Order: sequence, then C-alpha cells, then structure tokens
Amino acid sequence: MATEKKRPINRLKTMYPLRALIDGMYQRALTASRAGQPVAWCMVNWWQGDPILKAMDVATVYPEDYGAVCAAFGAAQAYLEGAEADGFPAHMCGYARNCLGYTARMIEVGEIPPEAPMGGMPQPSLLLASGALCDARYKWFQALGRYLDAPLWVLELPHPGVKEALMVGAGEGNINFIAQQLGEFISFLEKLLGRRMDWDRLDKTVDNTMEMNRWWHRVNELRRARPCPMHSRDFWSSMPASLYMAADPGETTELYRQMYDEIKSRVDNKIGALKAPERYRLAFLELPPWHSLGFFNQLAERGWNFVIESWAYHPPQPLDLDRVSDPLERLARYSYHWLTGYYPKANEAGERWGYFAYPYLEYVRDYQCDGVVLHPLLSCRTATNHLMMVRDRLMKKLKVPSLVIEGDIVDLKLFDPARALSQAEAFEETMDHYKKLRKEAGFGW
Amino acid sequence: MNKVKIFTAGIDLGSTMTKVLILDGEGKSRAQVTGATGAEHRRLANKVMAQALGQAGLSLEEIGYIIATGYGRVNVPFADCQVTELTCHARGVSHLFPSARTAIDIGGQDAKGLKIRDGKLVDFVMNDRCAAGTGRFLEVTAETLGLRLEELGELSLKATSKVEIGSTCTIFAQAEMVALLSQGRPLAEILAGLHQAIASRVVKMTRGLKIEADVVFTGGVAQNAAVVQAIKERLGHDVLVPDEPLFTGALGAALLAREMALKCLANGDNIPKKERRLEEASLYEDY
Amino acid sequence: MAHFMGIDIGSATGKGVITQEGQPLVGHYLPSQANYRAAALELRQGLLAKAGLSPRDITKTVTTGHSVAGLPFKHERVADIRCCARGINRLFPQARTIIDIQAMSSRVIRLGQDGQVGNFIVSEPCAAGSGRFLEIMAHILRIDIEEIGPLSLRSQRPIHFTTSCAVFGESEAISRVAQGTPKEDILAGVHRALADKLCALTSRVGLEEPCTISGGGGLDTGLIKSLEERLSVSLLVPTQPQLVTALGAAIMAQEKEKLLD
Amino acid sequence: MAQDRGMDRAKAIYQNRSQRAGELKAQGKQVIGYLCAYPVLEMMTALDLVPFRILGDIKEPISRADACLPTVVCPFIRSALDLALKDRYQFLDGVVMAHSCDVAEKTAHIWHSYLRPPYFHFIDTPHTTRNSAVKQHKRLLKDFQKTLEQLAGRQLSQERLKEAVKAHNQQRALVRELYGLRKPDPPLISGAETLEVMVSLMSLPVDEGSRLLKQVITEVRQHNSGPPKKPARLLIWGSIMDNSSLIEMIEGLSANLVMDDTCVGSRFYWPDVAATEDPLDGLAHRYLVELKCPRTFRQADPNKASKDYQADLEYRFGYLMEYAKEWRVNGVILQSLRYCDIHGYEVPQVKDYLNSLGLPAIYLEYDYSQAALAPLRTRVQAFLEIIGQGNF
Repeated sequence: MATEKKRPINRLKTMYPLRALIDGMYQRALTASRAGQPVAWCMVNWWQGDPILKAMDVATVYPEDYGAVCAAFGAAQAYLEGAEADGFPAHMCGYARNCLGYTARMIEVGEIPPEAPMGGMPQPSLLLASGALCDARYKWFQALGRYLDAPLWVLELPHPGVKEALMVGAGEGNINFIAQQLGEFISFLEKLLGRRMDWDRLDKTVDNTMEMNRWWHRVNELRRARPCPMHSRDFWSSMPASLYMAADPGETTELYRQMYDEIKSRVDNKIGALKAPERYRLAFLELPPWHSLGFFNQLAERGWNFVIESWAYHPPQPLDLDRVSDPLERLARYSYHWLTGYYPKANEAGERWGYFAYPYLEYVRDYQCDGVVLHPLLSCRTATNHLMMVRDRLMKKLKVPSLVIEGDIVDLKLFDPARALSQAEAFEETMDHYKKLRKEAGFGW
Repeated sequence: MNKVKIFTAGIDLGSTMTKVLILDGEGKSRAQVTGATGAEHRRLANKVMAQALGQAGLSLEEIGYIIATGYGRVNVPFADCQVTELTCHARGVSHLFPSARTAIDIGGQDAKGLKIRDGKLVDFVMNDRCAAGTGRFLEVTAETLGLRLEELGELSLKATSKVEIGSTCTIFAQAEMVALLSQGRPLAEILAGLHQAIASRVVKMTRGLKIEADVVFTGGVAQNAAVVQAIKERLGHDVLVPDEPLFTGALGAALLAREMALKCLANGDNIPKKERRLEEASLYEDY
Repeated sequence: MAHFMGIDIGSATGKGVITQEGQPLVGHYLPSQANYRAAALELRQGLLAKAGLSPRDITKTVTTGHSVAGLPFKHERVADIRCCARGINRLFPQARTIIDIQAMSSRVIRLGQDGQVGNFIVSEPCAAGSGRFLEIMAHILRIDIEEIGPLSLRSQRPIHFTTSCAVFGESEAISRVAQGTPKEDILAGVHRALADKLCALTSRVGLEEPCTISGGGGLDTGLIKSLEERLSVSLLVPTQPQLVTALGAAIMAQEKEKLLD
Repeated sequence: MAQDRGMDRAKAIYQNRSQRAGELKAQGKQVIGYLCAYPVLEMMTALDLVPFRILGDIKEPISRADACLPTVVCPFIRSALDLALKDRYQFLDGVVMAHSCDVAEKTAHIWHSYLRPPYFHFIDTPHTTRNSAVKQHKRLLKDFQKTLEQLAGRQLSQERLKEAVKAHNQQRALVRELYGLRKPDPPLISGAETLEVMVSLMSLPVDEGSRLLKQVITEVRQHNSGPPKKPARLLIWGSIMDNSSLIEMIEGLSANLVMDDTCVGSRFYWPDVAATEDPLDGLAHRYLVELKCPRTFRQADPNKASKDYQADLEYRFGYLMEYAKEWRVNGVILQSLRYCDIHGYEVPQVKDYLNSLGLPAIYLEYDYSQAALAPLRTRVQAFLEIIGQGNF
C-alpha cells in the first residue's frame, strides 16, 4: 500500500501470510461444499474439536470470525437488522445476531448471499457448539435450528472455581469428563459421516496443534521486550491461524516460526512496533472494535503501544504431555490447562477468579504495562463481566490504571473513537502518576 | 343499523398535545380540535373536549360513546372506556389506508411501530425509557434555534449534505447541535442531520416487525417533510402520510367507539356508558 | 508580577480565571450561547477588564473544555479533567476525590500527588445524570437555578422518580405539579435520582476522602445534601465551584511556563 | 409475626425476608444463601443447614455493584450483589452458587472475592444432558457434599439425604397443589399473591415452609378472596421475577395471571427428585435434566443426523402446552430481563412453538426497575386488545 510508509505502526511482514490463511479457510469450505463434502460451522473450542474435525477431513468455518469479517467489511449492519426483524433482542451477541441474520438471508435467497464477504459461509452439514466461556456459544447455534436442519453437537469445558478445582480428584475428574465427551463426539461424527476415525492421523494432528501453539506462545513471549516489537493489531491479524486452526497446523507452525525470527531480530535491534517512541505500554481487554481499528493508529501516534491483549485469544502456557499416549486425553488435558493453567498461582495470590481475571495480573506485570484499555461490550457479557473487577485488582495489586471505553464488536454505532480519544490526554497523566507510585513502591516498571 | 344515528368521540391525550375527534351518525368527522400545545395544558383535556362539543354543536350527553387513548388516557373523567394508542392508531391508519401493513407513529415523546394485517393490529414496538428521536427532539431543536417547529423541515430540505449527529439523547443532541453551529456548520446541514437521526432511530426500532409496504407515517412529526423524506430514504421506498397525521389516534378511538356502540345496539344491549364528568384529568399514577 | 489566564468553554457557560503569583485574582463567567468562539473572546475581555490588565500582562493562556477553532490570541489546550484536578488541588490540597458535575456530563476524578489525575471516570451521555436535568426542572417549575437548592432542602417527603430519562422526568414533574405535589418534593426527588447516578459513577473509581464537588452542580445545596447522604461523607465545597476548571487551566498555564525555563 | 398464619404470614415474610432467618440463627442454625435454582437444596437441608434464596430488590437503586460488575449485565444479579455489598446479606453463614448462567458464574467469583463469606462453594453445573454430563454433575455434587460436611462438622448419611429429598418433594407437591387452585375461572389466588408465597417459601426451612403452605392452601380454599373473573387468562414465561409489582400491574388490567414458567415459581418447584438407590443420582439428574431453564442445552435426539425443528420445539417446550391446556390459558407473556442472553435466544423459538399451537404471545423486555412498569402497562394492555381480551 502507498500509505504503508505513513502508517504509525510497523506491521510485521510475517503477519501477512498468517492473516491470509483465513481466506484459505473460507475458500476450502466453499470448495468442499461444492464438491458435496462435509462443512462444519464451529464455535471457537480451544483445540478440543478442531483437531478431530481436521483428522476426519471436515472443512470448517467459524461464525465468530465471520462476525468480525462482516464488521470489517461493513456488511454486518444489514445482518444485524435481519436478526432483529426475526425477534432476537438487540442486546444479544453481535456475532450471533450477524450469524442469525446471515443465515436467515441465506435461506431466503436459497444460496450464499451475493454480497457476503470472503465468498460467504456455505450451508453447514454440522454445527459444533461449545460450552466454553459463554452461554451464547451454544444458545446461538441452537437458535440456528430455526433456519438449518444441520445436526448440532455441544462440547463442554468445565469452569471450576479456583478452590473447587484444587480439591482432591477434581482436576482428573474434569479431564475425564472432557475426554469422554470427545469420545462421544467422535462416534457421533463416524455415524454422521459414515467413516471411521484414523487414530494415527488424529494423534499426529494433535501433536502438530500443540507444536503450532508452542511457537505462537514463544512469539508472544518476545513481546515483553522494550520497545515491544509486536502491536496488538498484528496479534489480532495472526491469531485466527491458531484459534480457528485456519490451515494445517504443520503449515501454520512454520509461519509462526518465521514470525518468531522476524520479531527476534526486531528485539535484538531494539526495533519497536511503533514509528513513534514507545511512551506507554498498554494491554487491551477484550475484543477490539473490528470496524474501527484505525483508532489504534491515532493512539500509536501518541506513543501508545499495545503489547498484550485478551487472555482468551492466547494459547495455553506450555504443557508437557509426551507421556500421555491417548490423543483424546491429550486434548482434554490441553484445553483444560488452557482454562485452569493459572489456577495454582491465582490460589497462592488469594485470587478467586482463576481465568479472565487473574491472568491479567500476570500479563500486566510480565509485560510491564503502564495502563489498560477496557472495552466493555454492550452485546457481550463474557468479554465484559470481569472488566470492573480486573480494573480494581490491577489498581490495588499493581498500581496500574485502566481507561474504560464502551463499545461493541460489530455494531459500529456503539463505539465513539472521538469520545475515547478525548480522554487519552488525561489518561496519560494518570499513567504517569502511577508510574511514579510504582517506582516508589519498588515495582520493576 | 345505519338507521340509528349515533355520535361517538375519540380523545387522544398525547404527551404534548390533546386531540379530540367527533364522528356523526354516518361516521363522518363532525368536529376535530387539538388542545393548546405545551405539557402544562395536557391535563386540561376537558377544555379541548368542550371546544370540540361546541364546534360540533353537541352536548356531552348526546355523544353515544367516548373512548380515551394516548399517554394520558387513564382517569379521563368523561370517557366511557380507554384503549391504548397502539390499537387506536392501527384502527385510524387502516381506515385511512386499507392497504397499510406497517405504521410508524412519532408523537411528542413516544415513537411506535405497528404491524397491521387485515386492518387489525397484530404486533408493535415502542420506545420506553428514553425520549430520543421523538417529537420532543424537534421541539428542543426549535427552542434552541429560536425557530418555529414548522420551519425546521423546510429549512433542512435546503441542505446539500448532512452532518452526523452522534448523540441519541435529546438533550445531548441539542448540545451537539450548539457545538456544530459554533464550528460554523450550516444550519440546514445540522437540521438535516437531526432529522436523519430521528428517522434512523424509528426505522431501526420498527425493523423488529419486519417492515412491509404499504408503510404509513402518522403523528405530529409526520407533519415535518424532512423526517418524511429521511424515512423514505432509510426504507428505500415511499411512505403514505395522512392529510392530518395528528388526528390518526383520535380518529381510531372514535371509530372504535362507533363500532362498540353499533355492536351493542345490534345485540340489543345498551351501551356501557360511564358516569361522565367534564373535569380535569389527572395524568400521573404512582407505582 | 506574573499573570496566567485559564479559559474553560462549557456547553452552557464559559468560565475564565486570571491568577497572580499562582493565586486566583479575578474570575468571570457568561453563557456560551451557540457561539463558543465569541464566548471565549468576551471572557478574555471581561477578565482583563476586571483585573485591569492588558493582554501583554498575561504570561500564558490555557484553554480547556470545548475546543474552539481559530482563536485570535496565543494559547495552549489542556484536557479539562486535568485542569479540574489542578484547580481543586489549589483550593483543597488535601482533597483526594472530585465529583465534577457539568451541565452536560459528570465525572469522578481521583487525585494523585500535587493535583495530578490519579484516576477518573466520565458519565455515559445521558442528561438524566447531568446538571442539565436540574435546569430543565427549574424551567418547568418556573424558579431560578439558585432557588433549587434551598427549596429542595425544605422537602419533607421527596417523590420517587420513576424515570431514567430527563425528558420523561420533565413530563413526570409536570404531571406532579398538575397533581399539586409541592415543588420542593419534586426537586428533592430529582436530587435523589441524580445522587443515585453519581453514587454509582463514584463507586466505579472508588471514593477516597476528603471528597470535594466542582462544576455548576456544586452551587446546588440540595444536590450536595443528597450526595452527602447517599455517599455518607461530607463534601468540601469551593465558594465558586463553577470556576474550578478555569482556575486549573490558569495553573496549567503557569506549569507549562515553568517547564519552558 | 409469630401470631400471623397462612397468607398474612407469607406476606409478612415477603415484606421482611431476613427476619425469620435472624430468629433461626439465634437458635443456632446456620443459614446458607444460594443464587438461582441450581444449588441442591436437599443436601443443605439434610445437614440441618437452612437454604435461603438470594434475591434482589427492585426498589433499591443499584450503586455499589457498579464497582465490580459492569452495567450491561443481568440487572437482577447486579441488584443482588448490590444488596450484599450494602451488607443486606451479612447474616448469611455461607453462600453457594452454581454455573446457572455466565453472569451467575462470574458473579460467584466476584461475590467470593469481595464479600469473602465464611463458607463458599461453586458448583460448575454442566450445560448438556447426556449421561456423561449427569455423571459429571454427580461428581461435582460429591465435592459440594465434602465442603458442606466440613461446614456442618458432620458426615451426610444417605438416609438423611433421602429424608431431605422426601421433604422437598412434599413441598413441591404442595406447590403444585397451590398452583392447581389457579385452574378455576376466576382463579382462587392471584398471581401476585402466589409469587409472594413462593418468595416466603424460599426464605424458610423446608418443613416450616410446607406447614405455611398447607395453611395458605386451606385458607385459599375456604374464603373466596381470590381475584374477580377477567377475560384474559395469561401464562408468563421467562427470566426471574422476585417482586410482585410487575404481576400486580398485569392483574390490574383485564387479565388474571393463572400460570407461570419462571424460577421463583413453577420452574423451581415442578419436577420431583426420583427416589434412587444413591440419592445423589436422583438429585444430579433432577437438577441438570429435569429443571427446565434455558441455561441448559436440551435437544430431542442429539445423535440424529439431521434436526427436525418442530420436534425439537416439542421436546423443549412441550410442557408449556400442558400448562396452557390445564390452566385454560388464552395468552402468553414472554418476559425477559434486559441483557438476559439465555432467555433472549429462546424468545423467537418459544414464539414459533406457541404460534404452532395458535397461542398468542407478546415479548416484554424490562430492566428490573420501577420505572419500567408504566410503559410495560401500555404494552400489556395493547396485547390484551390484540387478542380481543381488552376492556372494550
């Protein structure tokens, strides 16, 4: 792009091929559907179900991602109105309403709507919902039953409390439950597709998935450097490759490895993600306003670098599962670890909310953030419930302030960049103030 | 049945205007009167009623049946029965436009969308906790600019482009408007923006009913050509507006009253009149 | 002697202050009407006249509040939240929390050392939570803004407002008047409703005492009382709360000057 | 209060819920607060702990809760947390919450963090109803049992638990009997009074509650002080309603509310617990599978290769048709608190089902405040006019 030079954020070159994988994902789904092969609409399931579907050659698309896509392409508004016209309350998940509206329209025109971005999501032969993190992610697919006769399967992920998770046998019990559910899912798939699972292949896919995330994790570890070499915008562009397993995990691993190298050399040469000097390091919680990401450029010009973001978008901390032979048990342990990995430390810290809330105490400390931007979403309880508590905890425990900016992920009318930017100057003074207090209190940054 | 001559009246106690319409024995409008604008006078509905009776040359007793509707319909001491503005508007609309399937009504403080099938109300939406995008929005604008309410529409139609009005809150839109003016934005463009905001809001709300043509636009705000225009643009097709959009609710009430009365007579029952007192209405109810 | 000028252009009124040797010398305010630029110029004239100074006597000027395009005099812009914090700090160095009630928005500011903004939260854009609500009430009750407080304090049984919208609140109040509800009970009801909203806003940044009030809302003794009841604290109230942010702007001007040399 | 009996006593408790709890504490009982319908009451009762339903207060403006919970979530839960932060639940000896919905789950952690009750347990109730999930639920109940036993300082024997199951089933039967008194036209007891009785039951030990319930039932049978005959007989479905003012508003119009499907009502009490060898099996099944809150994912046949929407609706909402038949309902109010996602997603589907039965329905969203009532009144009245049950 001609404007590339003027961009206040140095985008990573290795980000572009990763971002492109998503296009590939939609393409594969379309091709599969034309060839009469199975296509699944999936909720993000944190690598519980994806490797299984990959191993059984089921093409996948993720309506959650498609919500972000439609927002970015400006196609969402019409779908949202469609969902409202069908009686779904406007306060419900923007991704969900986008998907319900899209599906209603697809049924109405009898094919993929011509205006659909990325070529659209083809008719699914299977819906894979998830009980992880949010009610909407199974209620919404259930509601799709109004339009689709595709069968629906729900994968559960236990969400114990910190104390309860650490009771004798609790962890193992939860893992068994997950593994058992994965087994049931596979036998359901075998019945649905009339094929048997190739267990060796699954075994390999599971390993590759974990290898992929291992590298993705290492990439993000490098962002602790000053100045931070990778801005959240690059994270958001590269994340779908892991979160949606947009391509074969082996291929993706290679791309993350290349990203690691590019960032490593930035770190070695003290090159930051901003053109301007890094005046402030910030974390962004949770989902970004996909329809006005330019907002971050304006903040970048002020020297605001976003160095870490939503816990839920990040891969789990590394976990050694070499001694676990059963691939389903490996998956179960892995996704359970993703959610509860921080629990033991949370417990030591006396924190009672082990995911969503506690991890940010570590993030903000390890990535030395001066401030946090909180983005409560009118239409997403899950990305919003914990924000006030996180704000309070960060202030009390780490003396790090937060700026609250109301908005939405899809409905652009709800996000007001001007109002947000008008508070930036005052917030800089706040960050300066607490930087001083942290120094006095002997914090490391 | 039409041998029996029976007069009926509908009184629509809106949040900022009171409308009375009296139908004669043939169901033709015999008198229609609006009360003095301004919230202060709303409870004085009895005065408006008296005026209408005067215009019709009738006494209160000569009116066969009276239905009260609108924001202040409760406790009208001279009405025989109260019916919601939703039902009455639907009735009025389908009388004026039998082809109507959707009606949008913007009054002083309320905005509603009506879904009509075979002349009957089947579903509806309305604003509740906030007056954004209602007639009050325009009143405040007029007050702020020292213009007459009627001038707003004409002025804004002169605009060649529109400004975006971000605020949905009536009071804040006013502040935003002031700011825009001081930035030297042309008045017409700002007004166009305001009218746009009203239209977008009411249409977005009405989408919940699956808008189908013919769409009829009623209520005081329907007298504003710029809002009518903005709604057309937003919908992408034409909307029908009655000659006197303000009276749609009162008309509906009077028509319902007439149907009621005739039905009773047909069944040989006597009309369930209440004991009427031409006194002030109390509008407020404590919860 | 060094003089600094602070000009604060609000939605309803413009306010200005000149400081001399860091202490407020003169203050001035006027309705900003529909024209912020004119208001700013008039304020400056008014201030200079009151102080008997000429533009040359002003070392530096800081403007805050609404940004005004093309002002013909040299000035720097500073965010009003920062100015408000500086202003209160000058008046009450011990203050730790500010509840700032403007015509169009309210905010709660936590103070750090020497008047730095510790933390803050700005109300969502709804008139029911701002001073404008009170102006509307004064208008329909046909009383002057100044009477609101004293009247409300007389109330024996404040009404319970059943609405969250200023415009609905207006008609509700009108109906109440029609019903013969005493004005003071209506006003006290409005004050409670406002105090509830402000209390909720305060809880989002936390309240550290001593707590003070600024902005036009600080002129309203009725509002102050209900706030003190709701928050169970006693508020430090400046003599001219509406000028606090302008004062802070003048102090900012001095700070910036110091930075230069 | 002691001299009050039946309805008077129920109303007195509804007005002042914590008073009786205070008396019980004075007698050395431990009172355990629970949120929503998923914590298993029988297990508390069996250990002689008094379960006390945590509710909100529609009349108390929410102020403190905004410090730790955003404003765009369930206003009922915000209100409940707000009351707790204002020490209105200080008398509780412990709190148990479940993963009934997201906000309830998140609020459990927040409650635990900010209020640090002497005893706290969180039950991560599964979302699906397959056997594996029921097994998982039973396992979680065993963990719950462990912490309860620590609190009570004694073991929970299967016998005691079976007795508790009996006691609660008996109360459920009595509730169904009371609801039966709403079948005649006019109903013998109003919807508002019924709700007040339900709230009082949730504030008392099970046996005491059942005694009160018997008094109320006899009383209602004897004096015919029920509501007048009205053209409309309504069923109300949806989010929690813990305050009778909304119902009073509806019954102030030309309608009687004759049946409900909400969780301070039939939804909470309807299904019994099956007597099983190990009582935990019956409990795990009842609270996960039988309790019909949209928070649980329920479908006709999960293993079917293609879904039949109508069959799915039958399976999920069939019981509403039974209610409609037996209570001769001619209109349904679908009611949801603003920001209640689990009910929001359900609305168009419930509507589809009711349409297939030819039952008219209206959807009302409200924000758990007095302010919401006036505008709702117009909506309900218009609905009654639409279904030809208006007052003209």
